[in-house]
Amino acid sequence: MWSTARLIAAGDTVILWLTRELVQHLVVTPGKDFNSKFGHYRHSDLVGLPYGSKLGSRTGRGFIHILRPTPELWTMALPHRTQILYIADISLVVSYLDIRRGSRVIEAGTGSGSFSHSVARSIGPSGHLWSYEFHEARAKKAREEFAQHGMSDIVTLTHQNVCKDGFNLTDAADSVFLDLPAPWDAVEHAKQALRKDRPTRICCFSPCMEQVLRTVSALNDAGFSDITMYETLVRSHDVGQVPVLQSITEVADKLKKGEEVREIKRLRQIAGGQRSHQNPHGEKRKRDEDSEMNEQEDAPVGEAEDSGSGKRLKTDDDMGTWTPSRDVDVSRNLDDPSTHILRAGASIPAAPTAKISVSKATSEVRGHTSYLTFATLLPPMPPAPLEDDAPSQGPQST
Amino acid sequence: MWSTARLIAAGDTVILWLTRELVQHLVVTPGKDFNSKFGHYRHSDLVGLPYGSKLGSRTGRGFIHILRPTPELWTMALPHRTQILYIADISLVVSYLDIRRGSRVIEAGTGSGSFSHSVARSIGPSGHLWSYEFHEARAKKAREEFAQHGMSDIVTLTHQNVCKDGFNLTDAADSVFLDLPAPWDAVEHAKQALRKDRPTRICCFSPCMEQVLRTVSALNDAGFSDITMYETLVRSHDVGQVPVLQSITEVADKLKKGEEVREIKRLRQIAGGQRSHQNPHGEKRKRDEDSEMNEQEDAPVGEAEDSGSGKRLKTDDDMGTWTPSRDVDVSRNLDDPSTHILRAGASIPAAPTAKISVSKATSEVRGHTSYLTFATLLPPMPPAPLEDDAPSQGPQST
Amino acid sequence: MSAPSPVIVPQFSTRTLTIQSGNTILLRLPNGEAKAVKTEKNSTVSLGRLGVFYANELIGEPFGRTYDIVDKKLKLLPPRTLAEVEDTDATNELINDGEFVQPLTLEEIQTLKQSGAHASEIIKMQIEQHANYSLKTEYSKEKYKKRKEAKYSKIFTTIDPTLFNVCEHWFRKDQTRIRDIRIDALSQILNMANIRPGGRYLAVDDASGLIVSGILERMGGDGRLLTICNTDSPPAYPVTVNMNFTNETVAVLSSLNWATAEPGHTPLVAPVDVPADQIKSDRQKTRLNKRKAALDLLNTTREELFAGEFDALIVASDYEPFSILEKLVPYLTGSASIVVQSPYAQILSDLHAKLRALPEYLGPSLTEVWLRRYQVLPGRTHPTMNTSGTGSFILHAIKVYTFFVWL
Amino acid sequence: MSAPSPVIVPQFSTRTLTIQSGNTILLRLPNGEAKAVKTEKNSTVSLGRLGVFYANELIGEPFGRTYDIVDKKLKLLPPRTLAEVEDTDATNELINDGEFVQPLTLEEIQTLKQSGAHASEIIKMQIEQHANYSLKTEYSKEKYKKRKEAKYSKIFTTIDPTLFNVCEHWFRKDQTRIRDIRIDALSQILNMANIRPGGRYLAVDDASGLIVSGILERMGGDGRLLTICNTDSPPAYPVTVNMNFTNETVAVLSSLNWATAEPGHTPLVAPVDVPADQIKSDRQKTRLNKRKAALDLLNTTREELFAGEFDALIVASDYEPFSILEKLVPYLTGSASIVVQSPYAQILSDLHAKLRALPEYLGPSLTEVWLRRYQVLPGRTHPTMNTSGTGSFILHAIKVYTFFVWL
Repeated sequence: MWSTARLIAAGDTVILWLTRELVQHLVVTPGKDFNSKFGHYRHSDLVGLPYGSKLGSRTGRGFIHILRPTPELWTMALPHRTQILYIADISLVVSYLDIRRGSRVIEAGTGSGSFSHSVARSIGPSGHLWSYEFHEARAKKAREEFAQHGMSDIVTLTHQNVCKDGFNLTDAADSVFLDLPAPWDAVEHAKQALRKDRPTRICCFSPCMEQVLRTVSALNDAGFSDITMYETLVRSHDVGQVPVLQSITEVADKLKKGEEVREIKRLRQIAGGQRSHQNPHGEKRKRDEDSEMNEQEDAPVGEAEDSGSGKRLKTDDDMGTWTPSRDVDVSRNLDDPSTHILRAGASIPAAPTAKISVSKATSEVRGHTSYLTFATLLPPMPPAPLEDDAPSQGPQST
Repeated sequence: MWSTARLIAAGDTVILWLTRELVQHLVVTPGKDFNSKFGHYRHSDLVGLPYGSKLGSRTGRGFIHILRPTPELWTMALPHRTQILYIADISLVVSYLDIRRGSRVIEAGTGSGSFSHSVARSIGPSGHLWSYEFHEARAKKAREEFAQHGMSDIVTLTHQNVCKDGFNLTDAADSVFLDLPAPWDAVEHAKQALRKDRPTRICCFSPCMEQVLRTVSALNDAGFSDITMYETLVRSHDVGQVPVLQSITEVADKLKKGEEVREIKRLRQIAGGQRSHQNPHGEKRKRDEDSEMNEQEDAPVGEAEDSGSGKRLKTDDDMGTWTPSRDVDVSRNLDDPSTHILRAGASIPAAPTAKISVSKATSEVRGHTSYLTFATLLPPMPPAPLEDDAPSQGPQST
Repeated sequence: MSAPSPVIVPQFSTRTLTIQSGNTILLRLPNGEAKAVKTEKNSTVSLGRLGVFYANELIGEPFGRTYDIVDKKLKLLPPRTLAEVEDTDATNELINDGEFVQPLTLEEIQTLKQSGAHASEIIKMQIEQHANYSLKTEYSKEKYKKRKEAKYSKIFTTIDPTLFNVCEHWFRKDQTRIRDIRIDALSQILNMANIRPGGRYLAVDDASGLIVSGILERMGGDGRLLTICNTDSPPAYPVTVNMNFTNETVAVLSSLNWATAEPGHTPLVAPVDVPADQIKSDRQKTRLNKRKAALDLLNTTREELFAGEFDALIVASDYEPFSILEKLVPYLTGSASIVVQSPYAQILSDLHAKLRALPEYLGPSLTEVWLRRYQVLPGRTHPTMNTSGTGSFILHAIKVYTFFVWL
Repeated sequence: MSAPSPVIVPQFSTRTLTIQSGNTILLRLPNGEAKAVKTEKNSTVSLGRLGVFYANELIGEPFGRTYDIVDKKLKLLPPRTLAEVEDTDATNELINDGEFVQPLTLEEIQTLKQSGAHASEIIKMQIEQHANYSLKTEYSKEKYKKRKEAKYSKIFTTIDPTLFNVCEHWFRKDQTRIRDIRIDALSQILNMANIRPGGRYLAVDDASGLIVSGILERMGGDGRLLTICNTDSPPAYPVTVNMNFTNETVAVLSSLNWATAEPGHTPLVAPVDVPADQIKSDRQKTRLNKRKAALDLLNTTREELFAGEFDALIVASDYEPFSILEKLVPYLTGSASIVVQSPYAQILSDLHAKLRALPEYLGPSLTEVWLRRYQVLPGRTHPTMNTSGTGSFILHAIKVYTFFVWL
């Protein structure tokens, strides 16, 4: 597959990590340029660097990390031709289908090739992947991609409608993965393609429950056993550092201080008002009265304001916003590694605030990708019943 | 419903909290006894105690907490006549169906009455619950229970097959909750029973997906809108206190000390072996050699043992078992509040070990209860189109 | 078969049956978002791109209806059947194999719209011009059509301001301001705290009033709710605005702050007993009376708190939760529920570790809420592709008496 | 349509195609539990209540088959169809309205069994005598029948020792010993670490060898795995026993401990270069040679570690994870994956907070795994009623070079 050398060479496919949300791929082609808002680079600059290097741009205004491709990074960087599979589904399917070094695997359809790369990595050069794609343009692109990634020996890509025309294979594969709108139409073909000398497995990837129900029924009719279904997801967590929570006693003290300040202010205003009483302009006195009453209207009991957050304590805003800092790419902040340390609550005056790290699931997560329907095809029953073979084999005979 | 007085009176239904796993209920009946492995009590002992009391048994060998019933405690204590609903489903249904003070609610079937009690609590005396139960014995028991709990004014219990005979109500209810094997047969009856002057809602509680699909279709055909489906669960967490994790440097130091001890032992054994060389019995020398070689066989590289944990560091067992202490009922441990503090890793010698509290979901959780299919019935369209009513109402006319 | 007994008790409602002048109601727009508008009599409601209409057209209408804005007037539409509901989980993936190109340019569409073409006509033209449209599956076709329709439609639906809908709206709008309290969490909190008409409750709500809204809704104007806040002035509970509560519903609520809730503290307030000869004007007199009423209310509320015997305590606060429980649990009656919410498991783990060593907290439990919504379109039933990752952690315990009755 | 090209490369397998003498295989019993048995040639396998049989009957058989024990011999059964699969989610609730009473007493059943009655006969009698049986729904009837069948059946199935099945077995058997690593977590860890044939990996496995088993399985005997353990002696990785690995598969593994993994430390070992005149016996000579080989291996392994350039590091350890990363990350090549597992979010939150301040850790992410299994019986499709609550937290980062190439 991809280069396993320590240093980047011309012709290598590399992954450019700009940010977590912006991961791209590149075939290193000296003579070409790579331009992005994270700087301008010549492909030739990459040649000879070790994988994992951090490269600063010629303009000095940005940098990128150059990584070795893995199927996981490729999934982040690949051109989407269809909805793609992600690590949770891929890795569970690889485990359930018992895909390992030397395995012979069928997948249909190829789609964007996310699963294909993972399988090719796991089976290695001693395994084989037969990949089928119905859509001609997608098949062509996938074939080019596999060639570029040095997978041509491992993967055989066929442009074919497997529901109609099957896999052209008999007793050949250890496992079958179907990501098709109507997998039930391919189940009998899959059975033919699977080996019969050991347990083999199938997985059907279906977004909707109705498809699952129909698939389960087809698998059962075709003689597959151990039919089961899983759903798997990844739940990302945000981690943040927050000041140790403030005790309510401190809040009470602050409120009491506020009361005092307000009372002093009121008394001053009244004193001022009395002084200005001599003032011939009644308007001034009225304002004083108003301000006095406004102060009073801040007293603890009254009607709720219709919006806004009222006169909350200063500290409160800080408390209110101590949402965890998003998982920002710290590597972007060359000069300021402290960017992620949230400002201390304004409430705690000078002393360095003790921090705790807290985590919670990100607010928006992937709620569903697909249902994974698995089943096993066991070697057929031997023609003669076992007990006729060796009636004397019982332990009592020893 | 249940007593709201501060003190327990004869005739009250009370909740006896023995442990979290053992919560029972009782109608306080002076003259009767309550016996359990947590002690022996006379009902008359309870009379006059405040709710929330801790009562020690006459034998001095146990105690119980006496609590005021709530629908949630009742759910923990009730006699199961059918599979029951728990707080996650109940509370979400109550919210979605907009059940609040004064609501008029239909439920079928009554089952074990877990949902009924929650609804009765929420609607209060100004609301009404029509509850239907097909199974005659269950209906009878539920009626007795409701009477005992002072709910007879709020709940009308009917022994009836609503799929066949409907609810005998027209334009009466604000919401309908169906926990039936074939809710689709009751959908048209529900429609008739619901009010038509405001949006009303229905919830169908179905364990299987096939039931959901059929229910959705029936609701759509009957003219319900906003059809949606939810699943909700509660994920319990275990909390434990564990020692601050040990650094790998400490482990390395301990291993080095082990090496030294072993080397000293080996040298001693050799010295001993040389002394015993004069010994005429060759057997002894052989043993010494063996023990020396056995020592050597403990060297860091070799074949894996086929089972067991080898000569792991003593500390390791302690580390291995720092699973969080289960959510044990601390109140049971009268004299030893420290029961929950796990022993410190033997590795950290004398100083009091710093602890951190960690939590994780319990290993076994409820994975599914039911699918909650919700839908809304809107007031029917007025006979004449709106624009004919007031063609001059457009803002441009102001 | 016994006929159900007739119901005669009059119903109480926390809000009116139909839309009233002065309501703040939520409208569901074609893009799925909710927008809050005020329906003030004789005023104009503007929905931006969708256009304007006269508020009076909504006043008196039941909630939940769907309207099209046609010539600045509302046309009532029947509710949508499943066949008409959009597949909201149309893939968000960027399909870049050149199939989903926009067949009409933005300029062309603009011109069409200005020429008065109806949305459906624009869509029809788009479909006709869509290069690969014939190659698409029926399913994709439908998706495409719905997406286009949403873009040009002027249809909206009024949202019934139930607790469920209001909570969902705030959760989508600003999850942080309501401390990640999703509707399943809110529902469980209210049930765990045994909120019912006639109960007496303590609450600490730093969740913009979501907790207060839930308690008020479930109390239905019967009982008592006392909240403790961290502000000088009475707390703003903006979520209550969307609930459109009647005045009776809100009347059960009073508030103290962490200073005035301390029994040892004497609040510093301006004098209210001013000698008659020092009162300079009627206006000043009115204000002094008002000030006195406020002080009386403050004192009554304090006395009420200190008298205790509350039925439950709900805490959803930014402050250290144990310090809150230490202050307020003494005011709970025996067997009362204590419910503490946090967005973070860690905060409640620490609290749990403290509580389980203390005998007055019976059976402390820490739970996390879990909610999943499904799309139930025919043949396309599956959980929604995107969902909220977190909806709250809840700690529950029961207050019991630490003194021991030995027989 | 092009025909697929023929495959000629010979397949490598980490285990044999069929059951061999000396294997430790898992059997699925009628109650759903798995039991590990050793299939030693000419030995007897005992399954307790189910009876005994001769191991040779299994040797040479493919995995996954189902057998009935009839007269101490195995009768091969066809795989079960969906119609025969038991509804494992038959309610566990205690239905105490008197319907589910045992129609035969335990004594009666015992007598029947001793009289040689077959399980199916006992069930038939039970059903006949079951008082309310006719009242039950067809569905309940079936449930009841299946439950009874499981109780008296002598049927078992051999379990193919795939990584999935072995992990599931250990997770059910003793989740704590494998640090809560559920199969979805293990699968993601192996993918995140880019484990492949030919790779070179570092691992810290305090999870009974589950991580090691996964890596060895995915390497398939090609590459290098170096583990660091906390024991004097080579680590015991008991999970590997259930994998039934071939010798070639395991040959890629060597281990150091936290002391011998320190470059500055010189391990204290007994002398191996003993002068020839001091060697008293051939036996002693053999032992000295063995000791020398062990020391050579130790030194080679140390050199290998210190030479670095490993492709990934996987940590599933009871010790402070940052102290582990500080020690081992220097031995990783650029762009290598770092994967740390913990049962607790809190442990990895703390680690995450440390790592994101350090430029050599690119894109640290903290994730939690989520897995749900469904029952897919006809007409009764739903997620399983009970499930595991937790399956691991995973922290992933990429090692990058901190020196900076400016153009």
